Amino acid sequence: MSPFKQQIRYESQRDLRFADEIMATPGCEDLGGCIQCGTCSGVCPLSIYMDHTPRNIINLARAGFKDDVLTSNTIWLCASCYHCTVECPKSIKITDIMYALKQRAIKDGVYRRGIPIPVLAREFFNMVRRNGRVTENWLATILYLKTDWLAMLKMGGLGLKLIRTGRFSFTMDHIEGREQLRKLLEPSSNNNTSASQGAKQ
Amino acid sequence: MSHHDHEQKNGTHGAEEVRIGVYVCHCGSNIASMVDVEAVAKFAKDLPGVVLSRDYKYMCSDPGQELIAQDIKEHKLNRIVVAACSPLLHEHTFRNATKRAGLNPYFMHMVSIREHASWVHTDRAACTIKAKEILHGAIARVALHKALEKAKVDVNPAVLVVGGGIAGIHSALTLANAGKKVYLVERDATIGGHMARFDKTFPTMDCAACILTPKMSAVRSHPNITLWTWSEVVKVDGYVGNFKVKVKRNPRYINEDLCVGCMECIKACVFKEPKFTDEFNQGLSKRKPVYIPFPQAVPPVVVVDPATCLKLKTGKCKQTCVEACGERKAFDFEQKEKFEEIQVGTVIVSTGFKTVDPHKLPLYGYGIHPEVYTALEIERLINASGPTGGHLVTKKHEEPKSVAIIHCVGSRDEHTNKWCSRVCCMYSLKLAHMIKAHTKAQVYNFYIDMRAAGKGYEEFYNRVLEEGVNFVRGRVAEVTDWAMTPEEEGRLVLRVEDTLAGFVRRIPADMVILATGLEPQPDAQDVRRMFNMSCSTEGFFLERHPKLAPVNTPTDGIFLAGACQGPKDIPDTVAQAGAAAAEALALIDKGHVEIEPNTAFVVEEECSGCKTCISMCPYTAITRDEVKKKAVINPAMCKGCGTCVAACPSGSIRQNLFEDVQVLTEIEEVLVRES
Amino acid sequence: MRYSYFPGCSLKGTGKAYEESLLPVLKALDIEVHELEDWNCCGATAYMAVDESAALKLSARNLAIAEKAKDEVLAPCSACYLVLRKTQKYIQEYPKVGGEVRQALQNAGLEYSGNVEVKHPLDILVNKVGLDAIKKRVKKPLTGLKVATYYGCQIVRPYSAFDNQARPVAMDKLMEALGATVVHYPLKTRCCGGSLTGTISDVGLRLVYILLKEARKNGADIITTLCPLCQFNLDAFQDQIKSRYDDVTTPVVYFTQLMGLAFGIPESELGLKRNIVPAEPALAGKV
Amino acid sequence: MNHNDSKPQAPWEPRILAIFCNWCTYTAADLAGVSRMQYAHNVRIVRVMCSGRVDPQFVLDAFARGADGVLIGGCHPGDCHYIEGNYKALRRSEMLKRMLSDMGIEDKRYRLEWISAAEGDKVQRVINEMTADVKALGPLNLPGRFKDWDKEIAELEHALNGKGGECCSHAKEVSR
Repeated sequence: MSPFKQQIRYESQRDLRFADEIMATPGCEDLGGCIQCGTCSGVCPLSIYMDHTPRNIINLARAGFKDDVLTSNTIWLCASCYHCTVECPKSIKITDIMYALKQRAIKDGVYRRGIPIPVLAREFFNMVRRNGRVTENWLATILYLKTDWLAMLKMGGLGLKLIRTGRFSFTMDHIEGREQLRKLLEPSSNNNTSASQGAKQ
Repeated sequence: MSHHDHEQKNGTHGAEEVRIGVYVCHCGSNIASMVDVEAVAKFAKDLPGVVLSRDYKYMCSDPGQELIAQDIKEHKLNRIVVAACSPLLHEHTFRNATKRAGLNPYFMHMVSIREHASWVHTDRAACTIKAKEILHGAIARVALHKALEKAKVDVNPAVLVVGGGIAGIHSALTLANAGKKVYLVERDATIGGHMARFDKTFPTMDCAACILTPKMSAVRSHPNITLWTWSEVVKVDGYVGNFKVKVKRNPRYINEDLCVGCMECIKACVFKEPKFTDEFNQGLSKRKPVYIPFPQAVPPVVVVDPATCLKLKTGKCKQTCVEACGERKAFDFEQKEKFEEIQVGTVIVSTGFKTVDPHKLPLYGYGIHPEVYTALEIERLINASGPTGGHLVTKKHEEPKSVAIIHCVGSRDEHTNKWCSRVCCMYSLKLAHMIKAHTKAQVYNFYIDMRAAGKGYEEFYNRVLEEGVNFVRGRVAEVTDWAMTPEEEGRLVLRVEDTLAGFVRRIPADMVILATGLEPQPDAQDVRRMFNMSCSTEGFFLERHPKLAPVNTPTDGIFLAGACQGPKDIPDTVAQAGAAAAEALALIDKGHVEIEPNTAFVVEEECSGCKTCISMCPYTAITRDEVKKKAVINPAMCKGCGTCVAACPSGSIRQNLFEDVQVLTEIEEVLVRES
Repeated sequence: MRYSYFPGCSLKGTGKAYEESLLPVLKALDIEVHELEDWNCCGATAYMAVDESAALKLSARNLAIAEKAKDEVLAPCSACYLVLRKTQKYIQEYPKVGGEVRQALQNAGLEYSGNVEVKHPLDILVNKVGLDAIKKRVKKPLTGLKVATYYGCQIVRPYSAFDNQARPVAMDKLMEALGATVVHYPLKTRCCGGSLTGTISDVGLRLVYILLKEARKNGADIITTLCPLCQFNLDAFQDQIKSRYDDVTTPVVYFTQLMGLAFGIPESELGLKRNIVPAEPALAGKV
Repeated sequence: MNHNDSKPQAPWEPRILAIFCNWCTYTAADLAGVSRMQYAHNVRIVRVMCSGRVDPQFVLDAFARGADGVLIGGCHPGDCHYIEGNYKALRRSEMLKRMLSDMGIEDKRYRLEWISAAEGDKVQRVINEMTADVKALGPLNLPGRFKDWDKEIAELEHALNGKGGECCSHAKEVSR
């Protein structure tokens, strides 16, 4: 592959509805007011690993460069520590915007391959939807089975330690009101299904 | 005009036939689009007293006004009703038109069918009905109007200037040079304000003291200026042209006329070493209980701080200061606060600003990390007459290798102040330039947007760029003492996104300077009330109109100058101070102002002398004639609020233009439902 | 004082020790707790990432149950604490969200009218019980124990109101009340990376390494925390960190475990054995 | 007396009288206009210089003349252009409220609001709220029962600053 990657963007690459769609999510309404000061990136402990800094993600999302945003690793590296949200001088809830972008990436099934986090999120989601609770080590196991066998082995030692210290649960925990939970989550299930669509890809 | 006199005599519209002319304005399509103006005009025709009723495209235009004048002459109209925009906008226009046609202007009544109807409704039918009803009220009301004359009051040529910063100093000198008497009142012990603390001024870099101190001493020596420092305005009564002002003069325990500013007393003070916080130097140095804010202070008179002076605190002190003063006998420990009552015709408010308290931004660590400073502190540190004699050194007395200047501290930030403080970019550039000149340090400017809008400002920015100052476009996220690399050890570390590069940087610094923004004085609200002004949402004093009346306030005769109206640099402040002085001069040289005649008056025969009204009046305009046992209202003092009218049990107090009968008639007629 | 106790999944799994130490400490201070009946997972961060409205409904179920119980909710896990409070805020501030959630609850035969207080134990202990009452209860002061107080992110931001967001002090004051010495620790509220240790370990472990290193550099014998995920991340990967970077071995315990020790509750009853990096050496002699 | 039993047929629109002070609320109403803030067309605004000028007689007369609601607008406490006129208005208003409820006029029909010159949006909000409230209450229709009222008003007038006789005669005078 050529070492020279074209960096230009054409207007045709913009999705002019994208910003509005994101801003329709509760918590994301202020996306448009960003003054690009970079405080979010500055406080973020993970920005140094991101291909686009949080500030730039806001900038790209606002401009409608959907593909750049949804395929970035930024949204998946966000660990929801809310530091950007509390420090933003325009009170933009950046963490919520990151959530909205994650949801969208899963919905459209366009997230980066090789990043297990979307898979984790989905498995977590499904486990809780079924059982009402998560059992961490089971979740981890499932995750590794679905993503990275090697990691599984690397973490093997840890598993044993957890067993030794009694922090490993052999049974999967669940709530009594599972039926109630189903009813609770049923009605607006369109997004849920979209999640599993994401899974199919 | 004979019928006017006749009218005035028998009070209401009694004798002569009422002949009303009605004018409904289209205001282009502003009104016509939502109100069927023809229908409204037609409806008015049939109302009692209406002789003619017209609709017209633009009533406020010359032909529109001419139309009224013509009709008054041709149709012998003696009442005019205009239904158009808000009376607050064009009432005077149509009163003048009426007057020009020889009819008393107060026979014109105006109602708004634009702001209060066409602009706020979408149902044309309902809006048209509303317009008719509003008009109906006006027509019924105008029939009861009387001829009134504006009272003329002389304007006292003396001017009060509140606040002795560069704005107050400049207005005071401008007025005094025009031969007007000026009272300049300053809360601090010296005039000069913030500017006196600066070392240099951007973009020309001429020294602040060199520009300011000559003006300060000019104030001191000017025969037309009475300077009261260490004093505050505490009460303002009266109205444009005739304000009565009460000034509180705090005791400085020194007789100003006897002190020559030799400062012997300071040397002689029983405190051998200065040990109290020096406010002028932002607490970076110490002073004694008897002190002078800075060497060129005006007046050059010491002041004694009662909180720290042994004599004043304990009564027990050798009073070596008094000995040192000797024959001059300037000390007076018995001094009490005293009050001065002055009469002025106009007031210029130039009370200035305060800088944001950086404690409000914890991530910058002000007050936690000793090497974090405010820009004002640096102004003192870098000033030859400052605590370090102009040497920029850390608290450990070392020259910094790296200095970081953070812009927008407490500006453009919803957690503190939303607005841009306008001066920070430029003074940060100034400081960067000076630090370059004073030290070998690497200097960084961290900015969100560089705002160098002003004559010679962009050029100055370029100059500083070329001097090799580092510019990083990004708002610093945190200032910590958390070192990750050897070079960071023992220093402050700034974490910031270089937004132009698109990555995060860690930058070690030995000194961090916070370019704190400008905000209203903490007591701005009290001052606002005292002078009957308004504030804009952020708390700065509100000008009457940003473009048409930028230095006026809603209260006639009170003007604004400087940063109390909004963040401003020195050139803009001085320009505005000149404008405020000019506005005051315009009033003074005209010599008089006209007072709206909507004042209250007593109908003697009906007054029972019960005194209810006297306590009602906020302006003490009402007294009781003890001989006649009746209330008497001084029309010059009455501002026409009508509170006494509403309170009078016998209904014997009336308010011109707002008599009960007029208001009640309007109320009843607007309530009559039209179809 | 009486509270509905919302353990959350972690305190029943990898964070058992938190529960094991929290309950006796509360008991010692006469604080009565009842585990919330059939509580469900709060949804944590992962749920939000998939479906916001589902996430809010999920955690609203807990609020509805709590409202029936009529007690304030005690949520020791930072994630639970944040999510529950966030849910309350959004139900209240966004009519549309509120409507959807209430509808969903109705379908499930539940209702929530917004009368629930969600509190963190640290808040209760420092601001309600008070440091003096705690001091009185101390039998074995932790004299000489150098502690780095690590708050993590979600307990101070953004919906918590009981401490300074930029520089929290509640746990510092508490530790001093127990007789311990709090070391300077500028990374108090820096995120530990959450699930990244498991998903993108290059990044996750680096974050944890930085936190441990700084604590050690400032002379901490031990790190105390109040979040099960923080504890897990800082405790469980130290050997991997050792092999990747360098040896920054430092035991990490829950603040409730140190309280228990100071209160004279036997070590065995405070879940200290569950530490992967044993705390005993650091505590030896001091307790 | 319950007016709601005589619920009006379809297009009844309440009629609300507003008396606004010149400096704050009237200016705010202008601002609402300039900002094109749409609100219910049921209000008729009468201008006075200060809310302190509002004589309770104005309010009573408005109701007597067919107003279904009366709204008074003045500057915020402390901001009165005439220093304290709005406090006077507030005092009278409290007394007036008691009187109105004695007359069986629901308290939602009378409202005193502080609206500063900058609060155009508040003018819009208050007028819309009040219109909705009064709509819900139905017509007051005092003129219809004016005769029964005349007596009562006279009595109430009396209670009011002992104004008594003059006011009634005066009320007649203006209702020529």
